[in-house]
Amino acid sequence: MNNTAQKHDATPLVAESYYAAVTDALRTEAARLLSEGVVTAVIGYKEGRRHGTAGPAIVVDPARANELIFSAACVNNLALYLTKAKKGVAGTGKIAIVAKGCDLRALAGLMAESQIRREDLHIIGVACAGVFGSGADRREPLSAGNLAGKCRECSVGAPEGADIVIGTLPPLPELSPVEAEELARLEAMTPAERWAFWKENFARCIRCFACRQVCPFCYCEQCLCDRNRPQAVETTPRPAGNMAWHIVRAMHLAGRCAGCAECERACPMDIPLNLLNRKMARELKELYGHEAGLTPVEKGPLVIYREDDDQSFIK
Amino acid sequence: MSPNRKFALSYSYYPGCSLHASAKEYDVSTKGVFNALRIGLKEVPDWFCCGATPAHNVDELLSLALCAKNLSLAGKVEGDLAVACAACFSRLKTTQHRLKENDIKRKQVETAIDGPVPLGKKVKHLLEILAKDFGLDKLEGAVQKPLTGLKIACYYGCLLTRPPEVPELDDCEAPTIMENVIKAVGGEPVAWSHRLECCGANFTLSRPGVILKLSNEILASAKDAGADCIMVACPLCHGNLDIRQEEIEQATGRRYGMPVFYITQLVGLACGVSPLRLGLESMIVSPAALLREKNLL
Amino acid sequence: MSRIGVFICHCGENISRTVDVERVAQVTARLPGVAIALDYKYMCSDPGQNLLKKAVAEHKLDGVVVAACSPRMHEKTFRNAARAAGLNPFLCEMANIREHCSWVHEDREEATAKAIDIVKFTVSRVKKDRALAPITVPITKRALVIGGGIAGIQAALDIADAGHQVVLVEREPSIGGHMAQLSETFPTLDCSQCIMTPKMVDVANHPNIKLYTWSEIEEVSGYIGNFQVTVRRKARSVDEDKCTGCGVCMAKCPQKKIDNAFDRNLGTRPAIYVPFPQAVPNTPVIDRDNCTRFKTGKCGVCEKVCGPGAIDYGQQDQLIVEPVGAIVVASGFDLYNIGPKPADSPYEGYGEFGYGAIPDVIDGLTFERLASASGPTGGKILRPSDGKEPKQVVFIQCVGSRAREKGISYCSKICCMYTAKHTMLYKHKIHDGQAYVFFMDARTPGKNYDEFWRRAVEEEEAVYIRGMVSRLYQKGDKVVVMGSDVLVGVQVEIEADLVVLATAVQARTGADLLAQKLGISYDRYNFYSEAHAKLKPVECATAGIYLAGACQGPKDIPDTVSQASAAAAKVMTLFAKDQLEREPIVARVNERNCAGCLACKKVCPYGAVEEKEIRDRNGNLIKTVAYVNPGVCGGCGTCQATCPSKSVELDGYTDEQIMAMIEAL
Amino acid sequence: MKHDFEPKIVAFVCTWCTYAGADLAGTSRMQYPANVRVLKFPCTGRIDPVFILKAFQKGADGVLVSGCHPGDCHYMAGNFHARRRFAAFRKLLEFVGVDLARLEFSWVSAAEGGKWVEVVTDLTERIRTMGPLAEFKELETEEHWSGRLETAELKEAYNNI
Amino acid sequence: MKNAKMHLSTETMNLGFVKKVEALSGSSVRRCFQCGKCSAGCPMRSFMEHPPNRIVRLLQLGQWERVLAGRSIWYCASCETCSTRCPNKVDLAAIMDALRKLSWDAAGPSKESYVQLANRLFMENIRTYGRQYEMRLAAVFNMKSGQFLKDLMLGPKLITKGKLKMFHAKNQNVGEIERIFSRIEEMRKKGEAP
Repeated sequence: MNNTAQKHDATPLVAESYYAAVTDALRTEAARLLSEGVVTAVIGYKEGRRHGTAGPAIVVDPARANELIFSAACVNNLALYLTKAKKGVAGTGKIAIVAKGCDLRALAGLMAESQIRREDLHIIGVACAGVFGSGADRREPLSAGNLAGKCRECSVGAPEGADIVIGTLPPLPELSPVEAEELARLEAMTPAERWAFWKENFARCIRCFACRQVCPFCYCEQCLCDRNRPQAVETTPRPAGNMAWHIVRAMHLAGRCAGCAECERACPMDIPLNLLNRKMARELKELYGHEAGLTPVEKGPLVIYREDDDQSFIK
Repeated sequence: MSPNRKFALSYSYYPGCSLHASAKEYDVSTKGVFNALRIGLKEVPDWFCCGATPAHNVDELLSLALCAKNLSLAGKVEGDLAVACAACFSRLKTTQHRLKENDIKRKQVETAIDGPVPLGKKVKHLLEILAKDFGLDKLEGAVQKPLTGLKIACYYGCLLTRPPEVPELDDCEAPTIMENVIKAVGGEPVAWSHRLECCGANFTLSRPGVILKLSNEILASAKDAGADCIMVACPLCHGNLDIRQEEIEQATGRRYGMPVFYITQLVGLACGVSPLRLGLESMIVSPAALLREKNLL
Repeated sequence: MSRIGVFICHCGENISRTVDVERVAQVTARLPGVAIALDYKYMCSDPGQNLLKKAVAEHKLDGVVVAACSPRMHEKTFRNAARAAGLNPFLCEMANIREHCSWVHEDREEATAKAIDIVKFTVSRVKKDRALAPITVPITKRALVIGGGIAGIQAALDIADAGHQVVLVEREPSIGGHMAQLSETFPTLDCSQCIMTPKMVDVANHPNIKLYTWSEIEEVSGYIGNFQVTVRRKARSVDEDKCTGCGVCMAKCPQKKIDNAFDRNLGTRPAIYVPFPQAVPNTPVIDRDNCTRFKTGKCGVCEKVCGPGAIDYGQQDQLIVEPVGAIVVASGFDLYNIGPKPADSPYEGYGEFGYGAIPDVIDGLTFERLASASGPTGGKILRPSDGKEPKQVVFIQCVGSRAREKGISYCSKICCMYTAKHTMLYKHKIHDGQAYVFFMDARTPGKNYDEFWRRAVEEEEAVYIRGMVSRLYQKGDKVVVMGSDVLVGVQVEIEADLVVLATAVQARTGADLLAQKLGISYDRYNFYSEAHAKLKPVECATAGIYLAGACQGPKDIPDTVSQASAAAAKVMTLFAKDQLEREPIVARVNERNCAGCLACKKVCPYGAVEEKEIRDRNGNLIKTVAYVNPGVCGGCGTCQATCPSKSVELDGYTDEQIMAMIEAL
Repeated sequence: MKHDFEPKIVAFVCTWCTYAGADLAGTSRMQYPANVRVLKFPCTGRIDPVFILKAFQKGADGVLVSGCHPGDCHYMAGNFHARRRFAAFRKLLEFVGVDLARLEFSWVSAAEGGKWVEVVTDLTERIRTMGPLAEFKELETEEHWSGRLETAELKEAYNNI
Repeated sequence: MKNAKMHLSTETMNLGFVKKVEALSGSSVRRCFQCGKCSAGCPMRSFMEHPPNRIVRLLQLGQWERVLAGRSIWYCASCETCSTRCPNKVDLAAIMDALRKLSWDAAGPSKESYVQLANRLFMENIRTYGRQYEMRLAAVFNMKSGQFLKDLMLGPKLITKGKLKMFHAKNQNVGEIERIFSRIEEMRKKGEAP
């Protein structure tokens, strides 16, 4: 998924000053929330060790609010830190979280699945022009050339439904949707070609489960794929088990995945995992008009039905 | 048989107009059979026409009165009243039935004929006499020349069984009395579909087209069922099936050549009555070839 | 290692003719975990069952596979045999090698191979079977009856007479329902009020019946044997304990010009009122929307004239929680709206009949009020426009019913009969009048029903015209009926004085909302669904809830009363036991693994899944998980298929059992 | 008639409708190919996509899922949920390259013995002409991880050791 | 007439006529629920324009003009099939008789009613001779109905077979018949009979 064609387009999408302004506002808000006791912690981003990187940060002391930043390097979906997968964070009182538009969709989904409650959250929305794609040279500013694939077709740059939204985006150029194009390329293949494509990709999987660890929706206390009685999915990184794991993962996320693409980012073997998620999201939209995470809906598309649902595939 | 009495069974007899004209063979053969079976038959003197279908078509009261008059005449002759013609039988029985049910009508009729109507006088069709009074067993015993191999379509028509409360002869939809008589005399009744259908009846005069259609269906059904001949108990049916058969054949192009017997002609044949006393020569469709083929002549 | 016994049945020759049963036994005997494999002529016979029992004891079997006919045929037989041999019945499974094998295949090789496979995977399954114990649920022996029409009254009386407490909830100020509005009833023409009011009084006086009128169901929770029902007692503004029912308030109320809905708006009533004189309870209610006191604050006559001081303007709605073990739903029906299509209705209207615009076009229930001795005309049939006696009355059947494209495809069932009754009542009251009925079919199945209709035709000389009416219009003081007689094949025109439309029976407005509260299903017309159209006609699919009367579908009084008594009998059957026992094929939650996403709760058709809070010793919430109420669970297993982590498992069909079968294929 | 290839077909059916329908085919002595192995579930709502996957992995050449017609579900809504679940799952399988001709869904009621025979016969014939499902079987036999260590990042990381 | 709109009211429904039919036939018209069995079995249905059941239907609505304007009643063969099989015992054959009489009384002979002409001649024969003379009946009917050559070929055949006699002996008691006819006429005049 190297966007070679776009690499040449290095025009910055937003000015550096935009991030500085957002960072300032973010720090002020975080300090206020903590000092006024509105929240007990703020989940946000801080500068990474390497230049141009950023990582998750949990700030509980107003004095340390100035560690928080926002930049194109803030790739992580922080919603992850609110789930059962990260038990240490939740349950300590009301928490503020910094959320890009895509992260906010995950929050909406988690609320619908009873994992978090809106009243326990103070959502600090940040208007986001996109984040760096993998292999981007972090010394350069964010441009169409180094933008993450998912951001090229982002429709939620300015988050909605947050308690506060920081930043106002300048008009952004329309970019070619590389993920959609890749999806179309795959769909045009014969089943055998697709099988070959995925077989080759899944064959690389080393079952490190980074995709699972980083996914806000993989909050199960015990993953089905870790169980041995019965063993639904072979646990060792063999081709058969790999195929099964990725199919099960995609099925379990169908209708829930909000498309943050953290799985794909975290994958050390460069498996285009988000393609599966995108495919399922699109199918469910076509079949049942459902789009995950735009607002918290009580019932997702696969836990609800209509009597007149399509059944043309059933004899 | 008692030496004191000539006959064990004896009836008064109402032949009706047709039996004195177009159906004279019915009259002749009836007398022949009764004679052979030693059953007494005394014709009602000075009987009138029963009115048949035209009378009730024109005037119900008149039709009842005519029959009532005949019943009253018959009342003067001993024995149940034997009737051969299905139409006369039906009219006489209808009259008794209607007058029993309806006092007003009875009084009107009594005024018209100036006397009482003998409602208790039993009116019996020949079939009834042969099958019930005389008895099928005895009939079988009287057979001299069984009608072996003769396939007969027994045709009841309308008036022998309908409407059921009037003739009280047999089941109105599934009668067996004709077939039983035929079996007793050794004949072979065929199962066929049109034995209760209407032949067109008295339209024979006014609308022969009707007859061509209805009687043709009956002839075709009998032929298709493998019958050699048809047996009837009604002069009108006989007329339509026998007299108009050639006409029907011309109109439809199908050849039937189906002799139409009166019941008494066949019973008579079997019981040894001379063919000369059965009026066989009067039949328009000649039965000679058929009867010869079956060794009955 | 398991010790499993495999018993292969010849079923006479039914199986052995195509399946080499001995080979099946030889092969399966060598399967790991199989202690013994036998074949026998008739396994279901006594000797066959004894063979099984003996083998269980001799070989200390811990699982049994009977390879024979369909489990739908003999599973119970063999499970009972296993139980008799001291084995948990759920450790006995059947392998269907007859219906699914020997009977449908001719090739002996293929059939034998298939039979071996079937036995093989069933053996694998049995290895993973768990002993299951029957589930027991306690029963609260009190019943709730929703609706105080004839259905609710009958059900309540039956249950109460059996000695159980009944809570009867009625939305209107009085019980009685539609039947109280009727004049006379088919097919006997006895007066509705005369046969109805004694039953109403019985309800009021019954020591076992607690009556809540002017009340509605707010919320229902729980499950069979253990429901919690919240009843909203709407503010009556009159203290029921103090009120003596003297009626002075109604007489003195200055606001008397309110349309009387009970009389189909033909008459009026005061703002403080009982719907009809025989109301039970005979306690008035203040219609706050129309009361001057409530609208302007300036009146209070009723309070002044009330001797016992029962008027209470400040009364508030009250919520009462009633624990019950069973619920009878008898919420009744509404009539089809005939006029032009209302904006929010799923049904098309009949604009062509001018209902609403032509005053002398009325519906059947209005005719009932006109014919009723206690009605607004005192039982005289007078037409609404000018109060004259109508000499030519046209009745039109199937208005709304059997009109698929207008929204209703069903037959309303009662209209043929009540229209025949109307023609009789009319002829009895107006001897020189002529009744005409336009009908599509006369549907009169019921004891003495067809005779009744024929009487209307033959003796009361109603002219029935087979054909529908195209349109009605006003011409002078007549209503012109443009119809057709399809038997003659010509158009028919009648200048009528009054036209009565036999409108369709439809579900109560809001029936769906009540169903959602109760967790019962309903059809596309909002009629409640019985569990089985033939064999469970009064049960809901939701255990412990029963149906009576027209809420389930159009129904006449005899059918309604029968169904009400049937529902009551079902309740009594339930109450005859102290505990409810049921097959343990139910889902269970592994609380340790459950992440509490509650997808299971969302898909459960029975509403059997609840939230359960897990707390530590100090009462701090650790997490919220799903809990499956075994009393409510129907055992479909949709929850398990939905659960991402498989933290909920359906006993008898666990993943382990199924995977074992798939692996053995 | 013997064929070169006898496919292995696994049917996941609900007990109330399709299982009973198959029973009816039996009591009516209808004939159909012996390739199908029937696994009984209480309801199609209980059938997990994982089972289908597992069946393919364990050598099934074709899979049939069958239950009650919409509205006939013994559990009221199980088949409705199943319908959505499988509508999604088949799209996913198709996307990873499984030929959907190998996966059949049907409604067969307890009265439709004839339909059961037709569904099973059609599916068996179809799979027979398609041949064995090689893809999953190949995966099963591939013991070793076949990933390539060629990405730039990995090379860099390797060199840095 | 056949397709004209029917205006129904107590005035336009001639129920008096229906009562007359019911009195003459002794059968109820209202009992009919229009199952159509009469028409199903009627051998003459194909010759009629109103099937038998519709005749009853029109009577139920008091539409006697429509009944009498048609030819159906003149095509009934009196086979009694309808009456026999009617589930409600509506004696349609008797009703047909009544309608024929009422029609003739009201309108006399018509193109459609010439069957009745044969019947009338038949009755005349009876009145004159006491019995039926088929030869005379046929000849006079053909003359009066204007079908001079009908069955021309049949006559000689029957005569040679002895089936049609040219001359008949008169009934000795024929005066008795005349008295019956005249008594009935008298009763009708006095209104003592229908």
